[in-house]
Amino acid sequence: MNATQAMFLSLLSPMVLAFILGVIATRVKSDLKFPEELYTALTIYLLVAIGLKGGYKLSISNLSDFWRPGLAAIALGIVIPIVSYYALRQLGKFNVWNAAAIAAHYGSVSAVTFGEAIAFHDTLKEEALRAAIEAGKVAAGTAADAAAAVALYREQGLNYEGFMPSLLTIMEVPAIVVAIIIARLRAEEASFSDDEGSSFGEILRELLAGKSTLLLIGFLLIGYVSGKRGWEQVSPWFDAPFRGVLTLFLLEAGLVTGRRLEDLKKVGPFLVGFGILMPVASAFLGIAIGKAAGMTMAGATILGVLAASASYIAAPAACRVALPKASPTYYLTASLAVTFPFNIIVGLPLYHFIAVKVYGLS
Amino acid sequence: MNATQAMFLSLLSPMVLAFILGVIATRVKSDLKFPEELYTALTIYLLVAIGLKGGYKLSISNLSDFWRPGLAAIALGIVIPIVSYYALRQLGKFNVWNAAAIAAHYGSVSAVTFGEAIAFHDTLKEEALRAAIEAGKVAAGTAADAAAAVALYREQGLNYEGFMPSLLTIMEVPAIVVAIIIARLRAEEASFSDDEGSSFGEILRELLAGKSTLLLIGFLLIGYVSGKRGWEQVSPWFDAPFRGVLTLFLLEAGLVTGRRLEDLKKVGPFLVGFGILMPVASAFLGIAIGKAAGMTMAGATILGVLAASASYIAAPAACRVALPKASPTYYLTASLAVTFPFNIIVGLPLYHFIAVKVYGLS
Amino acid sequence: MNATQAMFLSLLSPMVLAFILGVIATRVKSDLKFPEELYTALTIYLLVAIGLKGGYKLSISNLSDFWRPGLAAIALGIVIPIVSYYALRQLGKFNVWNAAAIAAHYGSVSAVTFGEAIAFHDTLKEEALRAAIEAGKVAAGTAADAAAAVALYREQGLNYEGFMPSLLTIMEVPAIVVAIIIARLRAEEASFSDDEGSSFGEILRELLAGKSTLLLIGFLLIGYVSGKRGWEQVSPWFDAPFRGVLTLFLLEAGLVTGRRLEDLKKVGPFLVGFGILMPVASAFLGIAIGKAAGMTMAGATILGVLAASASYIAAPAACRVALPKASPTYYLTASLAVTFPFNIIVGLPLYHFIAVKVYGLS
Amino acid sequence: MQTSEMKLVVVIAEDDLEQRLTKEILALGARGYTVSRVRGEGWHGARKSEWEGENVRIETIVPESVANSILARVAERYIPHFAVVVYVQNVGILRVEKFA
Amino acid sequence: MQTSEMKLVVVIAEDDLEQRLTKEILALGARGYTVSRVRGEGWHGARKSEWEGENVRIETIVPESVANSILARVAERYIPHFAVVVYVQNVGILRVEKFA
Amino acid sequence: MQTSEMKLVVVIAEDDLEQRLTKEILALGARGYTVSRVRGEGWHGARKSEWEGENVRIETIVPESVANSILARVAERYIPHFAVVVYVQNVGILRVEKFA
Ligand SMILES: Nc1ncnc2c1ncn2[C@@H]1O[C@H](COP(=O)(O)O)[C@@H](O)[C@H]1O
Ligand SMILES: Nc1ncnc2c1ncn2[C@@H]1O[C@H](COP(=O)(O)O)[C@@H](O)[C@H]1O
Ligand SMILES: Nc1ncnc2c1ncn2[C@@H]1O[C@H](COP(=O)(O)O)[C@@H](O)[C@H]1O
Ligand code: NA
Ligand code: NA
Ligand code: NA
Repeated sequence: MNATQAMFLSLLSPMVLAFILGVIATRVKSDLKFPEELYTALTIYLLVAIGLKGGYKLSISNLSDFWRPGLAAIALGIVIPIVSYYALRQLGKFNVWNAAAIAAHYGSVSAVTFGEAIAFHDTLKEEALRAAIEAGKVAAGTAADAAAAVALYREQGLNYEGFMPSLLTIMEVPAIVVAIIIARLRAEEASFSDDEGSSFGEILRELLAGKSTLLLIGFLLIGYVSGKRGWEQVSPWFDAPFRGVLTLFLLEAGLVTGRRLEDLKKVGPFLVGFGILMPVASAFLGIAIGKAAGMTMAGATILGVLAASASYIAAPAACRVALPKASPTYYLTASLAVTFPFNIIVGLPLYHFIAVKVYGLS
Repeated sequence: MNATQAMFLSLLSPMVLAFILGVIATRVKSDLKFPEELYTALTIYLLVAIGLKGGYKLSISNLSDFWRPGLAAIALGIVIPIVSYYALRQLGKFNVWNAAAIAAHYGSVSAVTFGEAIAFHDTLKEEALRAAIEAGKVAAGTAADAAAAVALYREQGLNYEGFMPSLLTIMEVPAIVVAIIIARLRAEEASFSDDEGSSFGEILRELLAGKSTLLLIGFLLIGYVSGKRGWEQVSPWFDAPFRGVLTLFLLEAGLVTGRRLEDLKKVGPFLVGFGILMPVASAFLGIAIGKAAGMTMAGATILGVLAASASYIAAPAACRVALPKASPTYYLTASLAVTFPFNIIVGLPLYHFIAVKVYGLS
Repeated sequence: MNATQAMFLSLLSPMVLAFILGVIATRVKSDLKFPEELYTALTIYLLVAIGLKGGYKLSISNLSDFWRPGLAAIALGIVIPIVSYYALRQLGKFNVWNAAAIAAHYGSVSAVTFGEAIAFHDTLKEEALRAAIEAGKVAAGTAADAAAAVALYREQGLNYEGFMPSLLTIMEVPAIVVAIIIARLRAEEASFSDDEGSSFGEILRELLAGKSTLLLIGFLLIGYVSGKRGWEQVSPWFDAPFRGVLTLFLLEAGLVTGRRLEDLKKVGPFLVGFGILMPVASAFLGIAIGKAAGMTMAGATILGVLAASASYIAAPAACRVALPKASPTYYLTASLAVTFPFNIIVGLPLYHFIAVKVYGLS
Repeated sequence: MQTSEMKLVVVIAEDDLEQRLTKEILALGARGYTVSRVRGEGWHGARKSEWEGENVRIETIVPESVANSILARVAERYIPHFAVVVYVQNVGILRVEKFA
Repeated sequence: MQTSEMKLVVVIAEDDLEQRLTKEILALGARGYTVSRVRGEGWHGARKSEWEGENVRIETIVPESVANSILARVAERYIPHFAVVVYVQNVGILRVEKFA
Repeated sequence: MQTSEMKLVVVIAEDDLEQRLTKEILALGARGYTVSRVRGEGWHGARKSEWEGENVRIETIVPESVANSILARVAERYIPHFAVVVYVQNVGILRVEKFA
């Protein structure tokens, strides 16, 4: 599959189109809005589903393959916020607080972008299988064919490691901690509302107990210990409907993004450029480091997507508490109105394309 | 299948029974209530599901068959509000505002009644197949049998056109526009809060950007362009669970209807009669015009249901803005407490029966 | 399967683990919370799903087997609140109001505990089948094997009666009525806000119209009259996803329980002991009386679970109105922070174990 | 802008009472009311979740005489039995005829 | 604690008007506002569910002059056409400069 | 009906602060409080969706002395670091002993 085809495959998915429809809806001033509670419910569903499936997959994976990609993920979570911080501070002339807060967002990860990357790869697999069936290389429906399909995915580098959601979980927190440390070191006059107990330990606790981290870690463990038997009990609710629910969530994400578009002027061209170039650079770094860590092509691509994605659940919550002097307009607009749509629409097929080149596959 | 059987089939569906339970719950003063947010969430789900499936079906339909039914739908959307307006004004003695607002509701359509009509026809098909299998005419489970089943449906006129949801979408707006134009023409002293920019263009924009229209049109397009591949990704969430979710929605609709029943006295016997006779007349018109446009029997029946159904999402929202002097008590009570239950409980099997007669099928 | 295995099977289910995660989340002061509306939506889903499936199962059951278990259920609903009341009054030194309110809760039943008992038995069946397949006793996939599986379940006592949800429904109200009568008889000075019409008839009406009773009775009937045809229309939404939705609900239940844990000190050691010992005694009674009524082992176990479970939807609502002088801290903490987790985590496998002994099965 | 004086009565009570209270308020002469869903804590403990029940906050703008009737009714029929708080304030409004 | 006097203006209106009203309020000089979702009943009937529409309750703390402009604007543009209630009260606040 | 004067203190703040603020309010002597979920806009920008965070509106009826302590505490610990608005009003209540 070439780059254009992958691009179309991604663009024509109901998820991406729903996102675009959401943006359009705000542009034409539609009265469509999602109640907050629905947004929260969808978020909980997606995090639980990603965690549970990841845990189950982990329980049937070979863990000895895990430590190198795990280290790679942590390295990305340290390098990206540092690079981001200096880029924003030196080139973008942001103050310490805003630079650190934006860096925290770009170092951390977005579970929904991850979910979309998984959906994208599942669609790639389905396409490859369809093409092979049409070409008469694989027949459909028997056990032997299932094995042939797996071989096919492997050959085309479309099988990703079962522990990918664990990497998502690993990458959520470190970058935020790094960014807060940078801000503390850089600002003598820092007043981290210290009289109120927002000490460093306190912030770390809040991060680990933050809802996205807690749900991801918690359900990874639950999926892991309850294994195949547990997964079969809940998969009709958490597996098959996943892409459908994601479609609704992306519709809502589009509505929020659309409302944010007006803030693009406020944040200025530098941040818009940053919100596009930084993810591409991070994705490239992620794919390269993933290959070095011996990952499959699909695994490295998804690691690249994680690197490229910007947090919008864990990081904003942490920054509100730990960096209250940073302005939400900057970090939310950049992460939500620039990087999120870029990754979803252009990024996924682009990173897939980069990975194909890096792995020299076609 | 004769009329009594169809009647029972409809009455004994969980959807209709859930609606009746909802009405009973308010009569016995139950503390059961649905949170607003759940209602909104269910509405969004149903509109997206109807739109997506319709778009997918459209993508595999023969579009050259579409223009005549499309024109038929528009004609209904123009004729019904005009007839309704004069009936309400001359016979019912309603003032200009109320007559126009009620006419807008009866000319426009109800997506949930449409959904229930689809569910009803799917059940009819299942019944026909069951009967054929029991009679030994069709065997179950092989590919040849699937073809036999399709032939069976066709023979009994139970297959409807894939573009039916497009007709739903087409019929949502025109009647509302027609009714507003009538009100403007009829009332010199009309003060459409014109100082506030509720100009005609503005109202049209609000109608097209209204949430039900936007979701239906948007997801029709999304379903169309993402095609079979897209539909397979999301159908486990939007297709199989549809009738179950509809059951919950109709429970809530029953609760709202039950609360409205007390207003029946306020609106008077004329409007109650109108709310029953007008739909029957419209359904007959819809079926006849559908037949003239060359539609299948099931398609014409569903067109009749659309004609008979009264809007309760798009029209109330539009009337609040464009006809603020009309009283919601009239239009909501008629559409929700009279026509909606009548269509769901008595109308569906009745219109099916009318269609069978019109098509001279059994 | 021995007791330890059953214990593990229960403990390692995603449902129970989600509950534990919820408790932990409050302990680490996570910001995870469920919107009220989501809680209400999940409750409605579970009640409707239990009712519908129960009604369908009833429609294919042999009703002549029903009257003895039905009487057994009513007997339990009368005996348990009386015993509880005297235990709380004499041994626990609670005042009339609190003793009666707590007794009402323990005599009535918890639909979620019931749902978890059903899920537990479904898992037991799956395990038994898996073991038999591995042992080569049953092959997988053909119709003959399906019959073999049913025989296997019957042999191991894992098949429960189709009318179990009817017993759940039957047991919801009587105990609450009994407890209120006791309180009225015991307290001359009772002032049941009688000037406000909370007369006995009024309270009974409110109980029967209470949302959990209304949904359970209503959808039992709906499931019954719409039968197999109706069930097939809605089961993709109400059957397959049940355990997944239950997982989310138990996560929320864990959050609420966790917040209640602090109240354990307030209610004192007696009530904590009562909240553990009373359920075990009730379960034993339920299993014994179920056996006497000729039920299957699985059926008697679930009747025991019903006896052991404490209400937290119907009873609190009724007590707020009928026994306003009772303190919610006592009845909610006991039922939610003690008995609910005990039943879910330890109780289910324990009662299964008791039943195996009582039925002398292994 | 010229405003007239009226009373604003606010009743905070368990949500089960919403219908009864709003009916009484209208029956006692109020021309309208506004309700919001709230949580709270007080003498009767916390009412912060569906399990414990939640509260509603009913506000109504009324002439002083109606305000007095509402206060008296709440004091007599509700306060002894239920978790209820009531308070009254002065407000300036436009169009007296809408409220009296 | 030393507080300064300001005006609290509360507007209750159909939820469709939320955006228009909050824009106007800011344009007339308010530095902020707070919105809650409410239900209600009044001259225009019940507004208690999604089917009928619901209301919003917008409160804003402003200097007296701004309060007057808001009242005047609501009286002129909204009251004739829509279901709207508006009232004004005195409040004591900290930090005058935040609101003026 | 005879009412007594008390103070009504209203605090509008980001929802993350709900637990901290309600604990403080009770610790400073209030006998209860009522919380509603609100959205808003102010100096710190819009807080109108889950993405940006939302606000809570906490109201508590207290004697004047407690009102002063609450104002002082909010001024000292919250206003410098967080998006918070606080105001105080007079209210007439029944049963002084419930609030003091
Ligand atoms: N001092 C107070 N200030 C504001 N609201 C209160 C106060 N006391 C009680 N409430 C509210 O009134 C409800 C019932 O109060 P209570 O009867 O004291 O439990 C509580 O759940 C709170 O929502
Ligand atoms: N007297 C009143 N007190 C408090 N709120 C009111 C009053 N009258 C009307 N409202 C609110 O204002 C909305 C519109 O009022 P109306 O225009 O009278 O229908 C109603 O839905 C209520 O929420
Ligand atoms: N003038 C005002 N009137 C009413 N509410 C306000 C006002 N200013 C701010 N708020 C509320 O207080 C929150 C925090 O305000 P701020 O710190 O100014 O951003 C806002 O999100 C609003 O909900
Ligand atoms: Na990243
Ligand atoms: Na129509
Ligand atoms: Na029980």
